Amino acid sequence: MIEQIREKAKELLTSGEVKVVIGYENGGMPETTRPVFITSPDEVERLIWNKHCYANLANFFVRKEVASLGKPAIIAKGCDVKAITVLVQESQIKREEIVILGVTCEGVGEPLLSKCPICDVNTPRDYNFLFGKEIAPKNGINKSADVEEFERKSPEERWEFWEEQFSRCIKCYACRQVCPLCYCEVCIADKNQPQWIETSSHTRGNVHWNLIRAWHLSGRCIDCGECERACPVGIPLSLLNRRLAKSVKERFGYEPGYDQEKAPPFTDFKQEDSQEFIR
Amino acid sequence: MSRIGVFICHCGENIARTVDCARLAEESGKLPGVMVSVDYKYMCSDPGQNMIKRAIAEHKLDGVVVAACSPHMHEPTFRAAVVQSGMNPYLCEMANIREHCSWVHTDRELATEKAIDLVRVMVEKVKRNQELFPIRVPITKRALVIGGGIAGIQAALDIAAGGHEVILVERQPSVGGNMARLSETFPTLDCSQCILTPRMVEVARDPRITLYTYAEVEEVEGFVGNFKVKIRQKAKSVNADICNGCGDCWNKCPMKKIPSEFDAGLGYRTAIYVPFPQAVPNTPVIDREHCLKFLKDKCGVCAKVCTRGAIDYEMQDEIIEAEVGAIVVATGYDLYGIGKEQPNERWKGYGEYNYDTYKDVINGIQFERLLSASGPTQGEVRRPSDGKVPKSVAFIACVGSRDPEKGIEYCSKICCMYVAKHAMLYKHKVHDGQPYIFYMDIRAGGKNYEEFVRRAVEEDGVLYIRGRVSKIYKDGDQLVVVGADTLSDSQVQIRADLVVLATAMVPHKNAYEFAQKIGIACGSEGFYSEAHPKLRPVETMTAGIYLAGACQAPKDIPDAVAQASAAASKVQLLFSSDELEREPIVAKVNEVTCVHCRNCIRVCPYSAIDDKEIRDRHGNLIRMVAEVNEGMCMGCGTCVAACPSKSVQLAGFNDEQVFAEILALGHE
Amino acid sequence: MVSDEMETEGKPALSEKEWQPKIIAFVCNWCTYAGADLAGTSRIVYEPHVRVIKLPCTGRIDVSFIIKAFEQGADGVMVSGCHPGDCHYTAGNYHARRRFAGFRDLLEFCGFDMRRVIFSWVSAAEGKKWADLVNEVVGKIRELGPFKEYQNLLAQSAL
Amino acid sequence: MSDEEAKVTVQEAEKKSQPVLKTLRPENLSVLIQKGLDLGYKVFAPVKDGELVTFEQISGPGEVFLEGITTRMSPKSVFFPRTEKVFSYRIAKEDIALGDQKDFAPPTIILGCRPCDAASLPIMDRLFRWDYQDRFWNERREATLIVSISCLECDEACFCTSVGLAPDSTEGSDILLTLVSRDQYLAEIMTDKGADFVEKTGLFDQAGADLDKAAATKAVRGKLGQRFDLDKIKPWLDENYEHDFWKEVTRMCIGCGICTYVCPTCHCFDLVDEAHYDGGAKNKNWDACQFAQFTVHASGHNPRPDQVSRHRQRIMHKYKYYPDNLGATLCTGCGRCVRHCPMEVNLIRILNGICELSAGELPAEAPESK
Repeated sequence: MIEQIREKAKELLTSGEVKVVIGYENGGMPETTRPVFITSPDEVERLIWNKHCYANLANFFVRKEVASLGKPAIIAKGCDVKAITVLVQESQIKREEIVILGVTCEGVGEPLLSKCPICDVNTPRDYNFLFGKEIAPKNGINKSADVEEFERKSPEERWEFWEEQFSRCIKCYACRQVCPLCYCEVCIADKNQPQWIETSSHTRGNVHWNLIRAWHLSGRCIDCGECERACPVGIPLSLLNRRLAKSVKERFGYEPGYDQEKAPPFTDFKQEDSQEFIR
Repeated sequence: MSRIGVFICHCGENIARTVDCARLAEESGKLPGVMVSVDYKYMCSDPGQNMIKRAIAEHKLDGVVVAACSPHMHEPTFRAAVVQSGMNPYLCEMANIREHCSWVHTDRELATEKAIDLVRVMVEKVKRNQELFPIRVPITKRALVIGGGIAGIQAALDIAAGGHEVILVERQPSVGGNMARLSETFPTLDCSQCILTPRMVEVARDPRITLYTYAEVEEVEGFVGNFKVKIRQKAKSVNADICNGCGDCWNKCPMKKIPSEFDAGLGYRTAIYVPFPQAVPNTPVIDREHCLKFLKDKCGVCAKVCTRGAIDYEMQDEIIEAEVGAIVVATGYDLYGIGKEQPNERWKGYGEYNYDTYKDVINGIQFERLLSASGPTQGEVRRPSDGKVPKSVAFIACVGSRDPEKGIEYCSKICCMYVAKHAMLYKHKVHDGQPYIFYMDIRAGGKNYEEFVRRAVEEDGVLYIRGRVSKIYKDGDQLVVVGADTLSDSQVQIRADLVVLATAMVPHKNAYEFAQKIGIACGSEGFYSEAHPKLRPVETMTAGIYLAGACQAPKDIPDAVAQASAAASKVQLLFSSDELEREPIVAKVNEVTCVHCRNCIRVCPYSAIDDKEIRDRHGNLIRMVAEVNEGMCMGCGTCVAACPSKSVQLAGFNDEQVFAEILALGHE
Repeated sequence: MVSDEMETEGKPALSEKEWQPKIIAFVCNWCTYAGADLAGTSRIVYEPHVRVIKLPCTGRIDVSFIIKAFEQGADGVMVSGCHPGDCHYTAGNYHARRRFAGFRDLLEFCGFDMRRVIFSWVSAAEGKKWADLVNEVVGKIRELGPFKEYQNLLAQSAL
Repeated sequence: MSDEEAKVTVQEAEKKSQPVLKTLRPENLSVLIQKGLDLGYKVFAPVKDGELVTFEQISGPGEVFLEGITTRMSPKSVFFPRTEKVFSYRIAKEDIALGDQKDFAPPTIILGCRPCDAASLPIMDRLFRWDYQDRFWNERREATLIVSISCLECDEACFCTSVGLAPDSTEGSDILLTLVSRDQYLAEIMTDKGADFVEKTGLFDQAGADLDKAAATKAVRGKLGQRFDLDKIKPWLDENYEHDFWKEVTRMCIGCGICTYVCPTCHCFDLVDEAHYDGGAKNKNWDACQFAQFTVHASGHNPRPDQVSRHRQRIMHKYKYYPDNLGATLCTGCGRCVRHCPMEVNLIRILNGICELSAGELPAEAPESK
């Protein structure tokens, strides 16, 4: 499969159709890969594809260091493609201005990352070229099993759990930086007139940040799990993301990353939207 | 450092009774940034206002907080007062210590504590207020009138008479509305069509009025003075410019058994038709749902017989775009359906009256058609089932109206009068007939109305029975009406040849959807809401949109006409200036931090936000951002909350102000 | 690890006075604010613990306002606006409703005491509803007591 | 004596001229911890929570977890918390009252520190005791005893040996323990503070002359080798502020700043006002050169407008500016930045790249920098 990808990358670079191929190369540490930006057809041999291609490379579209290279082709797993779909939907990129080299994926990580068993986009839903054998989407997967299990805890237990988790947050904002959908140039966390989120990393400020981070991704998060992978203090951020995904799906019948034509749920409404919580 | 003045009103005893105003003034004086804090018996009085004006000059104030009644009452007063001292009006805020405090609390200490908090909140807000200046927008001096019934016609004629262009849109092939279907009108018994048709003709003739019949308003965007509307002109399949209304086509049309909407199902029309002989315009339309040409691609007779070649089967719906400065909504009413089929869950219908089953149970508008010379019986009262002249007719008032169990609480207002009229007209046509009227109360408030009802009873022998009808059943070829006579406290049974139900007036069946479409509010019943029930009865809460006729509430003809004229005069008032001053409470985008996610553009209820290209001086596109059209922004702030990077701010309610208010409550 | 000096010191003890619930209400100008005005003109007496912050529309309310209010020591937060279909701006409350629904789910998931966040529709005609609601909310918050879990977050950061 | 040497001497004034050698039985380590607690010290040690090993204040020896290479976060936060109140203030009308911080430096022990982490402390002393005396750092440093344990293992990210340190370096430790045999730690008591504590506990034995620390750490030293040649780095950096190399090696950096937050020697902070209505606090919070907002001027201008310049800054600061200004490399080779980077930017790779460039670019006849 990697041979075909390299061949296609070479072809695209040689013809000048794209100026850069965003992919993965071997990392210096065991079981790691590193994002790589191939600009010359001679370098395509650096491209690899394996179980450790974790990074969601869609992150790089909006970065000027990469954007300045010219039209990109990107190697993307199904989940990464969902991020691209949201970026298109939110007018951050134009679909016709990128080339997606979709790869079918049986999951990354050993053991698999938590997003992989509940993935229904093993074959990307959008691509210009597909590599690897198509994998039929799994049916009847419960994407929020972990959420439901957590919800069985009492409110007090839940509060205690998250308070402890958030107390560890060091406000490094890696969760934000690594997120392909956190593309604001000035994040709400950086706004200090007024001070939206207390920058101090005491638990109160941490709670606010973590709630708002999750909230700003509600209806947008495509569960690539990069935030959780990056978090240096191990906060289970995907659990929060999945709770909001469940909420959006149940309340508004919406799943992000599947249809770039649909209006994002928090910019849309229906008169009959649920309001059981309103007096 | 801010220099704020706090002015505390006793409102006579209204505030001072519960709030310790002296203490409030003392505590307010201790707040950082407050230069002066005083209390006074009536701050809104001239001496009170003068006190504020003097203090502004004396203490060089840059902000004023008046702690008094609701800003909905006196904000304009105090803002005007500070302007006289050279202060921008938006640097004056009110703390509501009357409606929200003194009038609703009894514990003096806690109420005073609350008042101190409310003042502190407003002091913190006003410190962050900025000078704002009214936004001026031009006014398009052209009006749109929606609905071509008597209200719409009247409004259109009045506005046109004032010298302004009017676009009149009517859904049906002809203007005239429900009034055109009536036989005679109460309390004068003059012929409805005779008084209406001259106005219909005038509407068509007036060069300032552009009439679109068989058309619907599809979309309304924009704001007062600057609406953009889209009108769907449904395909008439007849070229109105060529057609001379000779009638050959409808006379030759083979589809002759289509129930006529105009005759409320009692008569028939053809597939190519004008709804009634005096229709304006007198151009027929083809009802494509019933036309053989469209159903089976057969026939084509009308095209063959039309000597002028006016028939155009290829005609398509057309979208007409227009810019208007004001809109009069005159979409009229429907009648409560009394059968089993109901448009909503609340309305239960009157299965017990067998309207669906018995042909001789009809509603008021059907009876109007039976009385009308242009109706299916040429004005002879003949019952639908067998064409016999009914010798006894039972009229039942309040069918639907004033009956919460059937889903409607309100009184339809006109029924008392028209059942009296019906009974009277019946008696005039069938001299040996006996009219009965079942009623709850007789509401005949109106000029010459009571006299009219009295005439029905005294001169025309109409028998009034006070009570409700519980059921109607068939016995032979007669109908037995079973009801209570609450005056004699007995059960009554009337044998009638015909039963006429005075059904409730209800909002037009798509009233709610239409209100949403054009951006006005509906009450719970679906009638359109006026801005104030007493003081602003013809305006809606949406500036530039006015109401006329029964779309607002049940009305008779004179009321509808009066409201239409009132709406027209409001439109002319608006059109009397070239520019409109709008409140500067509008949103603004920070183009430096905007990342063009388009959330604001998507959520804006007024489509007031648009994409903007930022280009370098060579014309190369650098980036895209959002931009607010401040002429269209109404200041709701939905975009502000939707912006993830907080790059949209609403003047007067920006995040810094709101946060300062919250923080002001964080003190202990 | 954070500094061990984060405890909130130096504030005057509230304990001398009896604890009173602190409730912050974010309301829209056209419906609930006017509804509260109507409660006033109708002289319907209710509990004095709610502090209203007026905004043009519920659509203007950012979920962070709710968090800020709790950070500032609120024991309860009310959010109230126009009934669906009644929005002065036609759709602000529909957008607000979606946001509140989603954010509420998030708070609930985090074990937040949801009895302390009250969403309502109160129209300009529902002065009585406003008064009743305030009484009910104040009663509930009195029962629950101060929102210690949240107010202690800062102090708990001490090592 | 040059200024630089003078600074170093100040830092190391309390250091013993010759370490005192003693031994500690491994099973007595727990007793030692308990003694520390009993003596009223706050004790910080590695604690395992799920996958995560971090320094936490402990209340008993049972909580301590001494396996693994390094903790996720370094112990720098004991001296330099991620958030610290510098002072509080209260506002009344036309009056502001300041509240000073007190009792922020209680007697403390950091136990189970790795030599790379211990070595970071004297390096940072140079900064916090430079022109401005940071009392929070300095007083805590004085009140804190560092008990480190030599590494017998390493991973691919470790590179202490490449920055002049070793798995058994004593820099920064008051006491360094090296497991020289199954039942014996060699304790090198480096300072009077360390000696006092050793005496108070009474758990240490006299060391025999046969104890060979070098033998114990030989294997791991071998494994570590030399990952790059430190001597080549600074000369290249001196000359190559502008170089395409920077773009090539940092393009995958997303500016998350994890490298700085896990780093034992990164010490940038931001002073913020955390205000409420009638008062607030001035807080000192960790900040990072990798953040886009870090260098934004009030005007909106950002002198480090892209991630390339930010990443270059990090390397320049550690391997050029800090050595220029304070006479030490601001890196101890702990490898955390390499280990935890979500994009595998890999500092070792970059430094290796510099060495390669340096070999290729320097004229052959250039004098050796040594």
